Amino acid sequence: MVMGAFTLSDERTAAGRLPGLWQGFAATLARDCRLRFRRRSELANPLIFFALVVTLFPLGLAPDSTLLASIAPGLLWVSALLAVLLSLDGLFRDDFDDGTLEQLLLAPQPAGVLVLAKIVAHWLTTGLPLALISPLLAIMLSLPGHSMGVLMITLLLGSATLSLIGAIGAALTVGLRRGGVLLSLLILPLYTPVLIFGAGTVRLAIEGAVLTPWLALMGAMLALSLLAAPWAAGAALKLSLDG
Amino acid sequence: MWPIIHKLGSPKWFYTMSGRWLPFLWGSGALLIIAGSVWGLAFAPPDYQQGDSFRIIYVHVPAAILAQSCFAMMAVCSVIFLVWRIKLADMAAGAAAPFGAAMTFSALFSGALWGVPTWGTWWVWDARLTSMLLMLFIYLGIMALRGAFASRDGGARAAAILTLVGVINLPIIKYSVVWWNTLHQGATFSITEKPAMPASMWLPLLLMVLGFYLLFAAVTIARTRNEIIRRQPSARWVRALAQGGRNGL
Amino acid sequence: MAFDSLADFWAMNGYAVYVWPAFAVVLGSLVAFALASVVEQRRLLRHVAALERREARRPGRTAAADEEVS
Amino acid sequence: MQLDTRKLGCERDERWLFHDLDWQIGPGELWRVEGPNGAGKTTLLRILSGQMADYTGTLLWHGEPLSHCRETFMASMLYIGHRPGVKKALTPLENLDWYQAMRATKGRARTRRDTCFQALEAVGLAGFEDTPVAHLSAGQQRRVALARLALGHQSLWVLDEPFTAIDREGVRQLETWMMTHCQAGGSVIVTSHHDSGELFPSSDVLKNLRFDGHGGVHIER
Repeated sequence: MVMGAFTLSDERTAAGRLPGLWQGFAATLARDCRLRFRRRSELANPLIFFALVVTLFPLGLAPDSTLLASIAPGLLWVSALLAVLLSLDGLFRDDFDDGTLEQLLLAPQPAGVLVLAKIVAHWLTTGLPLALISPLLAIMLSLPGHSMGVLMITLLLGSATLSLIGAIGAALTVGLRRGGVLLSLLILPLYTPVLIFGAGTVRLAIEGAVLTPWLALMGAMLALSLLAAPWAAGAALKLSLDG
Repeated sequence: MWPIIHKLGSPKWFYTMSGRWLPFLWGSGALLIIAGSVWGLAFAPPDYQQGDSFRIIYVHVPAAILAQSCFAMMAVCSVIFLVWRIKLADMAAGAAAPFGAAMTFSALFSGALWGVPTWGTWWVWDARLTSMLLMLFIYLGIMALRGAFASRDGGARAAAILTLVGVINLPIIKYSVVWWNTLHQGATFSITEKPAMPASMWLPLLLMVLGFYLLFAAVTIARTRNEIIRRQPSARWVRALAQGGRNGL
Repeated sequence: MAFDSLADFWAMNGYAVYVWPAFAVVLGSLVAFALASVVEQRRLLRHVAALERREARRPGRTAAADEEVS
Repeated sequence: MQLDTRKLGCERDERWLFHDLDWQIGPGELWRVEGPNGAGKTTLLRILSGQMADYTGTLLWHGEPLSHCRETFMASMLYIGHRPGVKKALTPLENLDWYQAMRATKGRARTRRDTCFQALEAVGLAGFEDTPVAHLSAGQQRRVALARLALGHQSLWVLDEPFTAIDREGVRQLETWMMTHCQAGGSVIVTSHHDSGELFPSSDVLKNLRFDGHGGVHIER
């Protein structure tokens, strides 16, 4: 029996050697990735959704490759954005339902750091694969070959920003029974700058313009949301648990 | 600092004080708007290019300015509420939101009406109009989020957080939309950037903007007062208020 | 006066269909907010008065209700 | 003194759940919070466990305001709420290891795992360490949550209705753990809707904090 095995001296010295930030971050990241890989079928859902939406557009327009090529950047970006949005509702909901979210916020580490770990896990399992398969779908839309790399880079940078901003919305709506639709209403207006710069940069790449400033701008948006979003999402999660 | 904040944050004190200001705000706001409208509609000279259709400016511009000011005011209230937990700030933010949304819609509607004679179409994806449209969606999101919570305190804090996220995002949205607009070489005609308006044109506009601000203050205060009564119908002073009719406070 | 007659004023040189609805919607929404808030206040105060009357008839009033919350 | 409340009050939607609560939870004390549903028991426990900042008054941990020592407080406080806090798709070991990783002081993953193994053994889950929680029985799932008590490095336990969904024997065992914990100098705050006589029948250490359901809170030592 090990009950009550702690000693009071433990507690006093504990201040000197509290659990590390990195240890908590890594454990949460590993746990979330493991959970997502346990449910492999769900892992593929955003990718299938992405591919499906991209398939629908030519069917709704015309099989004209010049037309498709001209709208491909925006089309791919909008589809990827919707795929990320679709996966956001589950970001905190399972944890909220089974109470692990409560335990996460009770950890000694600042909530923002652990929330960031969850967001990184979300990006690794949605944004990253979306960016990786995007060239495949871009070929189907006859996007010029030389802009494929830029498409992937913008999606890599942009989807991380989308995950971060989306986490705020997911955290605000996690306590609501029908939060899914509301989540889109809250988040989509905030997504517009990412969409505009993401798709715009790909367009400029097709035209052969200088891209560094626009990629730097996307990096700046990522940095800003990296600073603010985990903190805001942590505050939102606290209030969702109170409600 | 602290006693002052708490005195300002006391609903009873606010109710009493604002009661004295309110008639003045209603009166002067209405007066300025009536004067500005008559001046702008009947006496200001027509624009040499746009003719009399330019008179829409006298409602379009004040509505657009108010839409943005209202958001700024809500953001300040949200900070006060989140940091100092003063509920009055939340009540004011909640009272202002529908007004801000209405002003945003008004600006869009009058902008669309103005668009027909100037651009020949109801809607153009002009940078101003587009960012205004996105701001309307953010307003609606804030209102919907507040309403979605079963607990009033939960909804209040959620709305405050979203307001702050929105206020950080609005300049970015605005900037990105402007960039997007130049990228696509769309309509570059902008409504309000006109060189050297004569005084007979901008004076009525000034009156209108001031009048709108005063009415905004009046509406927000009146709605906040209503919210106070709605939240604490059992407080002794509210009971006394209801007993004494409207002359008491 | 920028117009020659009242009819001219109403016609706005052909722009009446744009100018008047714009003014109607914007100023109308202002008036609607003003009226709604006044009507709402009266309704709320009547509601509170009714509440007071109803509770006065009931013998055991809760003490907690009288506490003020800031 | 471990936890100390000074004029603690909480107001929800214009209603005071409690106010001006002065309460000391010292080492070795076992406190039971009782009262009718909706009186504010859970809210009080959420405040005491540092989850809710929406209160008036002050909360002291070893004489220091809670907001100044959040990290140390969280590292030495254990909370079990209504929801189990256990991931069904993970194994008991993975669940506990994640929990431990965030709270245990820096150390090698191996020693962390050993602690988790011991804790699972203590709650009678030896042999089930690597079975996904979803495949365990309801009682065993509850034990995964309770295994946190056996990790043994937190001095303050805040337990909200820990006796629900466990059998009579489990209740007795849990009672024993709590009392052992108090004897070792720890403190326990617990809520339950069992009758006063039912729990801790042989104990005289139990103290009560009673909500009367009309906004009043009574401390019965």
